[in-house]
Amino acid sequence: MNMDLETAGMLRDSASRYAADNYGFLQRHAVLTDPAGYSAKAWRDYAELGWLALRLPEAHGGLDADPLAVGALMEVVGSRLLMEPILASALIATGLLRSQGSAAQQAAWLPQLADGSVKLAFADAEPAGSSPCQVRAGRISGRKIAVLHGDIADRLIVSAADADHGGERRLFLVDARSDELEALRYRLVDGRGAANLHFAGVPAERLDPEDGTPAQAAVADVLDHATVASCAEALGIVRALVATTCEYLKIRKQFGRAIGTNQALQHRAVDMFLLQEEIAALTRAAQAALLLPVAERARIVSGAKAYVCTAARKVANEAVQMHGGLGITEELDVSHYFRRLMVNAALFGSRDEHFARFLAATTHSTPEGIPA
Amino acid sequence: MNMDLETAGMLRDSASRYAADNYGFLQRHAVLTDPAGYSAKAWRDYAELGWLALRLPEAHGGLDADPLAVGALMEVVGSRLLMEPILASALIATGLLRSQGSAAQQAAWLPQLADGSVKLAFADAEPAGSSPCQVRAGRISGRKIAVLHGDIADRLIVSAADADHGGERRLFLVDARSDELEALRYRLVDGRGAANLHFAGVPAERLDPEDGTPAQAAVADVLDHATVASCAEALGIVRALVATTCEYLKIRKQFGRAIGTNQALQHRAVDMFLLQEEIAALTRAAQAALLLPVAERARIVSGAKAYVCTAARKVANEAVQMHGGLGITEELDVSHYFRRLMVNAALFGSRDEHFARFLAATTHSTPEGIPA
Amino acid sequence: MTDPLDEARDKARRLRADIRSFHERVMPDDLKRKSHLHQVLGKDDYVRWMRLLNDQGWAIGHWPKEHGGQGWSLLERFTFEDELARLGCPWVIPFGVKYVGPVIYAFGSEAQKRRFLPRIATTEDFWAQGYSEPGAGSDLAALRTEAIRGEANEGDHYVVNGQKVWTTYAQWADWLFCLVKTARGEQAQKSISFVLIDMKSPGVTVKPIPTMDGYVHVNEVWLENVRVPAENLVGAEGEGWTYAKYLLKNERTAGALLGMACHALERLKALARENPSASPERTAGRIGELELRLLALEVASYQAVESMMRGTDHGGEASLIKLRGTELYQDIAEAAIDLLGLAGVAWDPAALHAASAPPLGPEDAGGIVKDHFYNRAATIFGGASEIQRNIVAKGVLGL
Amino acid sequence: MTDPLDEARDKARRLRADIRSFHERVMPDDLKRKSHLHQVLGKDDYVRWMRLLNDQGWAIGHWPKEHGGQGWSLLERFTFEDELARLGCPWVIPFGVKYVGPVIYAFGSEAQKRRFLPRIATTEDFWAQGYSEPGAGSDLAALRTEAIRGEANEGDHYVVNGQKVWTTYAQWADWLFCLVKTARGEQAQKSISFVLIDMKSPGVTVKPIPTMDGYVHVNEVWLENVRVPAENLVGAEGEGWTYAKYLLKNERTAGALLGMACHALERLKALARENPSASPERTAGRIGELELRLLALEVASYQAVESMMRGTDHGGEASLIKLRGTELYQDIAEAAIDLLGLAGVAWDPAALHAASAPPLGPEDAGGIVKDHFYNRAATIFGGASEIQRNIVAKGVLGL
Repeated sequence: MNMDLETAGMLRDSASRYAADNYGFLQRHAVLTDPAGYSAKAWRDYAELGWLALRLPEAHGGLDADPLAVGALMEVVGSRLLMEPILASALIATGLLRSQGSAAQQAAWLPQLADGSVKLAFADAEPAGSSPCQVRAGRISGRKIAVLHGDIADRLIVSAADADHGGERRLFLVDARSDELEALRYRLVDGRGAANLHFAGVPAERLDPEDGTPAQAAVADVLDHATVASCAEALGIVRALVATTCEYLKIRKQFGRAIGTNQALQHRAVDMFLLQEEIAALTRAAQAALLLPVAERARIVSGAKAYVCTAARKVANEAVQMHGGLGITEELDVSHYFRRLMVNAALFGSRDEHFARFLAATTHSTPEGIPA
Repeated sequence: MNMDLETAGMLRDSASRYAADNYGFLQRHAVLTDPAGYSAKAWRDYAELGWLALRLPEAHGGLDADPLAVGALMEVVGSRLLMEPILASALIATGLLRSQGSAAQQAAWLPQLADGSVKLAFADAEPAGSSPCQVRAGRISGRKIAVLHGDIADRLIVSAADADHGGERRLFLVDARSDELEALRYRLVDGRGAANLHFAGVPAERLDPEDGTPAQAAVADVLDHATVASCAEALGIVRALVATTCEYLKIRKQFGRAIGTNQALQHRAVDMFLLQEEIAALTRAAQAALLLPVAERARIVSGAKAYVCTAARKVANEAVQMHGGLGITEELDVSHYFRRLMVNAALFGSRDEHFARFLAATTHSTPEGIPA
Repeated sequence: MTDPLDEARDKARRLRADIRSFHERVMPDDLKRKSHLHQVLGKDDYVRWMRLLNDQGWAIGHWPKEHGGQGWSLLERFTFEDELARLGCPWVIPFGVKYVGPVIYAFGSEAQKRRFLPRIATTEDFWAQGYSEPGAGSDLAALRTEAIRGEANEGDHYVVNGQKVWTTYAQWADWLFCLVKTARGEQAQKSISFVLIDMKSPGVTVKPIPTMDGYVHVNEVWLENVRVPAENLVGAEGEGWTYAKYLLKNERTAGALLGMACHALERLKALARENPSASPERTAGRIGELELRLLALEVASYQAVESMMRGTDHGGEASLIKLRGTELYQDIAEAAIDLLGLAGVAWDPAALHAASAPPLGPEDAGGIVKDHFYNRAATIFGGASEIQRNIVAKGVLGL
Repeated sequence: MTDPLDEARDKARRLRADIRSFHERVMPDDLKRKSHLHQVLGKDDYVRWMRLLNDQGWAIGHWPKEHGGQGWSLLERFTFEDELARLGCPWVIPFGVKYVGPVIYAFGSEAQKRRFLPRIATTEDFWAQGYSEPGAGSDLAALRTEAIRGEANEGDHYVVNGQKVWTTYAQWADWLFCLVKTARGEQAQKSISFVLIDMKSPGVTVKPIPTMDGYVHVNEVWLENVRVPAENLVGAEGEGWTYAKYLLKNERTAGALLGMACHALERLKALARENPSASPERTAGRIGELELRLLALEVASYQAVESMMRGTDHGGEASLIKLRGTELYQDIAEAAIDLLGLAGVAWDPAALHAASAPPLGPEDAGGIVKDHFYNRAATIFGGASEIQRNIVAKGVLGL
């Protein structure tokens, strides 16, 4: 059950180098202000770097990377705030396709995911009070909201009741450019895109897992992976915030000396650092927990997410505060990290939901912190 | 509805002077180590100073003092940690006697309360699972616990079901030295005494209010007054802790300079001070609220108590911490303040109970902070 | 014994009632709606708002009667802003009526009074404040903007060079009141003067500083060889620090976010009712703690105002009110964001200011998100929390 | 790829199982009961406890095999204390086996090793630590206790004068290991030596410092013209600071209260079940937050240990573990006091150490209260929280 430190380390190094060269603050600014909301060139680069094949089975030419390696990449994604749908397409949708696609479906789609020619998004949440999405006679009807990267996805994986087969909840593959699909596209506060979708009888291809894994179980599993990946992304952000804040404390002068000589600010910087280290430890433990069956991992995965949400917010608030007026401007990366963390916290279940799941799963026996 | 600033100010001044002269740390130490747990001499002094007649009606030679004046005295009680049953006897029991005693009972007992010849305690709480206290044929049976100053009280006011009159809950006056009364006497963590009482058919005199005020209403009213008085006591303690901590920060040297030159400690001292000021403001507002009917005062009285509990604890924790090792020793007043606050927080309803009462009473309309 | 504050309390109570009635009957629906949705107001909106207030005699209610005001007590003044904010009304732009106006009537020349005060009352002139500079935010002694008295042949004027920053709504301003250095090498506080600069003067450049809510509230103001007539010096040269302190003393309660916090908390409670969350007890407990902190802020604020009026204040009250109010307001905003869930992040800052409905959540979701962003500045601007704590540590605790 | 730590993990897992079995089968019931009720243990109890551990080979399990130990890895060492604490076992008194023992086997003479090590392993000698002085708590450079090398005609010895403070269990100690100044005027760190002082020596006086739990854990130790044979100097003169740092490095995880926090939290959860409070949801939420912090502490602690073993530690781990562990442990204790209600205050500290039942509440109420009191010291002793933050600020963040 050991994870592969070496692969993770190599991935972290190469991703950091790429992002440092290609995704600096100003380079990112160009992506942010581009109407597309992402960089098609960067997306091609990711494919070349193998990032989009990270979760693909080795049989399909992928790396079949473990959560540690995925986390290494996601930390870099966080540290430079990459805008492309790595999480939505290369991790979540790819994971669903691996688990729920038939051999033929995998053979058809996985290569296109790996080479970047298809961007997938997962449409799951539905607006309160609307009738649930349903597939009848191979066509899907209903509404989905807040589909991350649903604005630029080529195809969608959509959860819906399969009225053709007794109403069981299943996953379906849908062409995002279908005429019967109406999309309200918008940006999130961190600049990434999303969409609310209205399906009015869109042709839908059902995913048919060879091993009959229920769709609900597959979704739960993939969302746990996504949750932990978002913790790693938060870790990357938090490390960047702690580093930039410490740097600012050394540079910025007030009343004739660096503000970092003030003990009150020093101690608060230390508290930020401690939170960073806890986020790192919990993320690492949650990555290890992903190798366990779903039931046994709930406590650590949800505990990590709940703790990371609160801790990362504290770090972001302090980073803004210690940068003074600069902290709230568009012109400094701090406010961008702040906004990305907001989105992160709202994705894949709220802090309260994960806290409740953590508590429900809590019984104390052996220490769980010992990485397997 | 204005309270009398002048009387309160005079009382505060004279009480402060008395306590400074007669209740210094070493003088108090003698009281603390005395088996009686209180100073009979101080008690006589309080009677002479008029403190024990503070809540007596003017018709009985009392001051009929308003909550502001009571608070002024209680602040001094807190600032010097007086050990005598001012709160239990002169405020709570006296208040109950005023409200529930017949004219004859008031005439019989109030003078003895005022001159200090009788110390009263109020026995209300009962152990979980025991059958409730009951009076039958004029004799009381049952158990009471945690009776504040029940160890030294001459008489007790006891709440019990009046089986002679349909089981209504009423208050009774009982001789604390009765043969049929078994007492387990003990000290609380702050050195004040208390008792668990077992009544085995103790003769009990029923209090018979002229105006028929139900006992429950009278108890609720008096406990509100006691709650606010305990906030004032906490304020006195907190002021002492903030002052002594600031003093220590100026005196204590480490690494060649006063530790108070460290900005981190300065900012924490400021936070202690801010809590002190909030405790003062809430206590003041709660005092004014006591002039309102019970239903209208619940929000502020319980809000104050809930906030004061938490705020005072933070101050005490910080005071201990900033005094370093000295903070946890018997030999410094800080640890004594710490322990008194613990007892205070546990009396008259927990933080959670008051918080719940505050919330239940909360509806926002006009600002309530404007003192009437 | 009659409390000498009783009269002020009565007046404040009446003022509060009048404001409610004004809000119900006089305030135009479109302005109410914009304000209710926390949409960004433009200059036109603000000017209209300030004039509405002035029509009631309130815009300069705190000015002495001799200058056209109502001579409000501090309690009335505090109540005025508190109640407006509780009702969710727009910000009372302070730069003219609250900041520079009183400095002019207290220290200005008769000509300055005649020229500026009437136009301040009616917001015919829109004012901005030129205090902060890069490197001199909380530390005014580090000011570097210089005003050099011109040569005789150039007339009686100053030539001003320097850069101001964080200047709120400078993009709309007609005038800038400005702290400048009029002497070199001297003790910092004796070298600072208070001048009034026409924003149309050649050499004045305003550069917006977009904030993370996607809007421009604050600006850099560059002053390059700006000629300022000597008659625009307020009071005496080298006394600018004194006037700034006077202004600050008038504004001791300016950092209070009591009314705004109260309004935001009411909205939060409504949100909780609208969106029953996965953990209603946790939400109720969290809101309850905010409610309790609001009670503490409320009683502390009003008692602070009364202490100031009695002259029994210890000097730390303004810091207390600002620290607690800003922390509380920010925490209420965070709770609202959490309750909104995805609706709290589904909004491009660049689109936050459009009047269109947000893609998810209630109609005011965008306004709530916007406020959450900009109000991170509440603990930074107007004397950062760190500075407030320094002030109390030194000034009150003697550390 | 095999992880080089796999073997250590396996061993630690086996050790943990052995400890549980020991606790279940070997540990005497009376000691278990005392410990379970958090009663104060006397010297006899502790000596018995340490010998029980030594019988298992555990008291000096962390010593190298050549000195009779088992050569435990850091992970085993950490696991050992963690698991004992989780089971609610008594404190493993560190002064002999953990503090002075390793200094003696690393830097002591052969004679010292022969004389002291066996008696340390069996706790035949009870040791105390003489570091802190009044005015030199966290600041060892301010040490003032002096050791002057005696004249030749008085034999080869030092004369020690000074005062130590906060000396834990000095009232029971046979020996004191002590930092003293052996040179004046030199750079502080070069003037400090490490000496072993027989507590029976004339001139040694122990004065108890009662703490607010009504007990004596700590003492002042006065040293007046105490003759210390030169053979009791460890290593070289002026190298005391080096040895103290070595000791400290060995004890990097000593501040961890993980196991104690875990045990206290289990007790807290039981208390909550026994006394359903007025607000069970609030209590559940509060306990849940503590549980979550415990999880964070747990994973951070074990990962810190592994980083130290891999040599990838940044140096701030010990501070993190101590800060978080002590804060958490104190907060758990506060929650327990709140749950106990009146039972949490109905106990005279002077009576807390009696074996009698408390007047209110569960049988262990007194122990819970006592621990709450004494554990306020957790954030003060052994490097106060403020010092820990200073260390991280300078050492890790470079501020």
